[in-house]
Amino acid sequence: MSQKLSNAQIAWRAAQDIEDGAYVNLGIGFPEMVAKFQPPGKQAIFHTENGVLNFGEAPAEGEEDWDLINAGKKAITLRPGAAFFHHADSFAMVRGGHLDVAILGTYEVAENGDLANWSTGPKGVPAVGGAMDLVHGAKRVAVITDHVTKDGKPKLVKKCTLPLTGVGCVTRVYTSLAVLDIENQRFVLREKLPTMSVDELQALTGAELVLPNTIGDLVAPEL
Amino acid sequence: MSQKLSNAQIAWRAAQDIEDGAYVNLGIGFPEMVAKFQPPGKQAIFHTENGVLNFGEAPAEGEEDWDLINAGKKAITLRPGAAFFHHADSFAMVRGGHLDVAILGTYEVAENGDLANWSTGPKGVPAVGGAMDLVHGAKRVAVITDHVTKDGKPKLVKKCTLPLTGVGCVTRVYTSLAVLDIENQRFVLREKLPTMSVDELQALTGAELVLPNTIGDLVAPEL
Amino acid sequence: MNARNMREKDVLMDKTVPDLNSAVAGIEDGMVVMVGGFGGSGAPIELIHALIDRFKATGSPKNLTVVNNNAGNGRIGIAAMIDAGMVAKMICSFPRSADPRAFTEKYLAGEIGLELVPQGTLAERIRAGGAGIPAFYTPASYGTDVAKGKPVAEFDGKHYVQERWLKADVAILKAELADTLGNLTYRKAARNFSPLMAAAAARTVVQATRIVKPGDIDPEQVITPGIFVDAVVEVADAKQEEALMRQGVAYA
Amino acid sequence: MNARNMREKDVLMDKTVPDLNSAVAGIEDGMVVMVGGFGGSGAPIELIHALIDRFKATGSPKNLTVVNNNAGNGRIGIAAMIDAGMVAKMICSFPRSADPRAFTEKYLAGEIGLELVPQGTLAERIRAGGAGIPAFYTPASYGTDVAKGKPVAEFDGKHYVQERWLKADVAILKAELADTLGNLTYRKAARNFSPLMAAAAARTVVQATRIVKPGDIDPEQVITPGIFVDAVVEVADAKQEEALMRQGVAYA
Repeated sequence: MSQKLSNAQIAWRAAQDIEDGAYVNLGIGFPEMVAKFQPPGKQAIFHTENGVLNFGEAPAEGEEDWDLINAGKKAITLRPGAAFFHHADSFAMVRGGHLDVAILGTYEVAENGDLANWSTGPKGVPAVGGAMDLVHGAKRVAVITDHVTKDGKPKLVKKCTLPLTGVGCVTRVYTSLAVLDIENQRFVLREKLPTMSVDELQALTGAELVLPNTIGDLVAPEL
Repeated sequence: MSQKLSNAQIAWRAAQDIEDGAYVNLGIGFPEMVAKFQPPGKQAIFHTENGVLNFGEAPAEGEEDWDLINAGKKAITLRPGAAFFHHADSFAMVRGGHLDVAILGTYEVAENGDLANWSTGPKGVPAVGGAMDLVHGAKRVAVITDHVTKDGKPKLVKKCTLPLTGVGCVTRVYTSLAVLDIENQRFVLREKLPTMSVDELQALTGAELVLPNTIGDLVAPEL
Repeated sequence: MNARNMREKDVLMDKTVPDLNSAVAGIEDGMVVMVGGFGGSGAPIELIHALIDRFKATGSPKNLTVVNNNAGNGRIGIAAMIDAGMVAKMICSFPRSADPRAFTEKYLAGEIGLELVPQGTLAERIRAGGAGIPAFYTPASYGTDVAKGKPVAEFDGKHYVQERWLKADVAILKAELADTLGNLTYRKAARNFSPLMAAAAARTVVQATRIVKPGDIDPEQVITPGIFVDAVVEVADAKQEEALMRQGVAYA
Repeated sequence: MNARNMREKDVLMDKTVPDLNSAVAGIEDGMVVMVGGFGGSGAPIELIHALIDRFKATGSPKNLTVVNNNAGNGRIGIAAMIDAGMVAKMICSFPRSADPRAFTEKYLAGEIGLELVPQGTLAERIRAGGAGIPAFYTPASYGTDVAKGKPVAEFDGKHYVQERWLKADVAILKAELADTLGNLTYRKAARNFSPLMAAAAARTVVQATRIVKPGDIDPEQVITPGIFVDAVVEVADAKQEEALMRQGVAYA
């Protein structure tokens, strides 16, 4: 099997599609890495649910101000032209369609755009956070994920089996093996690892891939 | 007929009932006079719909700042500890029950607490402003009014004939002749001009007066 | 006024436009236009007059629906838009203000539409438009003519009217400070409807008394975050609508 | 800290209370308590711990419903309330935070209730509670398990879930500055849910890093107007929840 992309490389690939001037929310955890890979010459402004717009990198260890955190409760810094606001205004930005892109992690994503990223089932303590708002608010909802689970099972599926976060909300998926758009309730393959065949990719995908005339090479720098 | 109270005296009487520490909204026009007659030793904080809390008297002529106005578009000044906020927050204060008292003018008020103070009928240009919010928001909605119209017709009525501002919202009425509570959908007479008989007052009132054991004298200083 | 002394990597985005004409360029026939201000406080007179200038020169934009608490005063601002014949409909709470003759004349002649909305409902509908809330319930107007035809519902024994969000194609607003990213402050009571309209409009255009560089407004003191703003133009010597009206100025 | 140098006629009202015990005095068994803060940012640790002290001394308040985005971290703050056995139910969006063992243990043992609410819906429900909006529609959670049993409606071809307002008996909050009339500012991102909770609670109690006299906060910079605040207590050297957690402090 071909060398799959690392998480950093998936994040890098997603970052390349963020338009200059975009307002962006990155889900907590792995999607936060996307911010590091903004292409030069393009500026994105990052939003975090707890009421900060235009935050920057994490502070050096020991320099944290714990009143200045992101939705993942990690310490952040501000960029010039930042703004603070309360939670209702923050989710007005989300729900009101003011974000250009939200990039989230996921457990499963279905060919109809359904997303399941908040619960692995009835066991344990359920926790949803802001994901159910983000999937309906941003103009473009993208997912970054390993193409398969740790056990090798497809994360891109015909129908989600886990509890849904949102219905029909995802439009683009960046995985460790491919980039896909969700169009007309189907996964359309846009890019794949050049070393991997379509058949190999199809075998690792839980729904049928639509194959356009042109399929690009998914290549990312060493990171 | 006895000497009725002037508008200033009605406003004075209404002001005597404002509790220390109360947050108060005064309707535009005649009710604005209430602010002048705050009893010594009691503090009220005045709210205006366009986003100011704790404003004070009008500035001297020529000293107006037209960015600093009240809901009637009159220039105001600030008292120490004022705050500005936008219109949605302002009406959150109103609708959310945060005002202790709203004091409004009226065309008609009915014994069931219905208020009609925004439209004199289908002719002309209708205009409602903030009255329909105020009547439902404040903990106590009081009305100040002449007891009768310019033509001598009752303004306190069994049922409003003019378009309603709000249903069952008024609890106290200060008129040029009397003070009345609305309780159990009836006008209960609390105070009347000492020189006027109950019968005289009843003749000028469009609904039956409930007469408790004690009826106070309505007296106001010369103003 | 510009960001030249910032490191370029920090700030590429710049929402400033060079003049009033550019600022109002995207406003087209038939649009819904929210206009900030309450009386003269916060009224973006120069943006409005730039729009009137364009209409006079080109015949466009016309057939506008204008959202504001009032329906214009005297012969300036929104009243001058109405006088000029650009406005098909007003959505407002109080079309009778100090000197409402422009609206009154056209309204009584049946030449302009009116959607009358209680002031708190107007504010909340605009707020809902910006916040992605398609409908909400309010006690205001229950049992009155204003609620006719609207769904009602009972919650905890009390009656409420269902109201829909209100959005606009464009908002034109007046701010005190703007930075080049569109973060805004307002002067005194001049904010009124503007922060709500900024969020409810597809495109938000702002005249600011002063444009500063990112970082010059304390992030704790930003009233309208730049995410809601598309274009800012500096109008250092902005006129006050109330003062113009008292001077008897006519624009249309 | 007090208003002695103001003219008495200007300021009689004074919402300051002398100490933390007085501040939490009105909080009784069975109440719904909103607690400000998101993680350690804005968490009113001293008010929470004063409440725990009272519970330890008197057995009250207990059986509380606590509203916060999370369900406590480590062994301090809300987690310590849970450990102490004061909390019957949490209303929150994310009960799995950095170190959620206090809640997790009780939840898995069936000893504490949970109402899970998406974060934006939680914020909007609290905002609606303060704003007198009994219900509103949101797209969040439509078609998911979280929406089960809730009314849905279609507006302009899209589906939405009806959500109800959320109110509280008491809110306990942390501010940066408070004046004696209760006007508040917050430090950096520490405002989060607090301005919403201040409005949604019947009684709002605030610990402020500094209490100043009316007029010392610029009216344009007030974040929570005093109308929403009932009591303020100065806690100059307030602890930071995140810092305490990292030090491994246990309070309960």
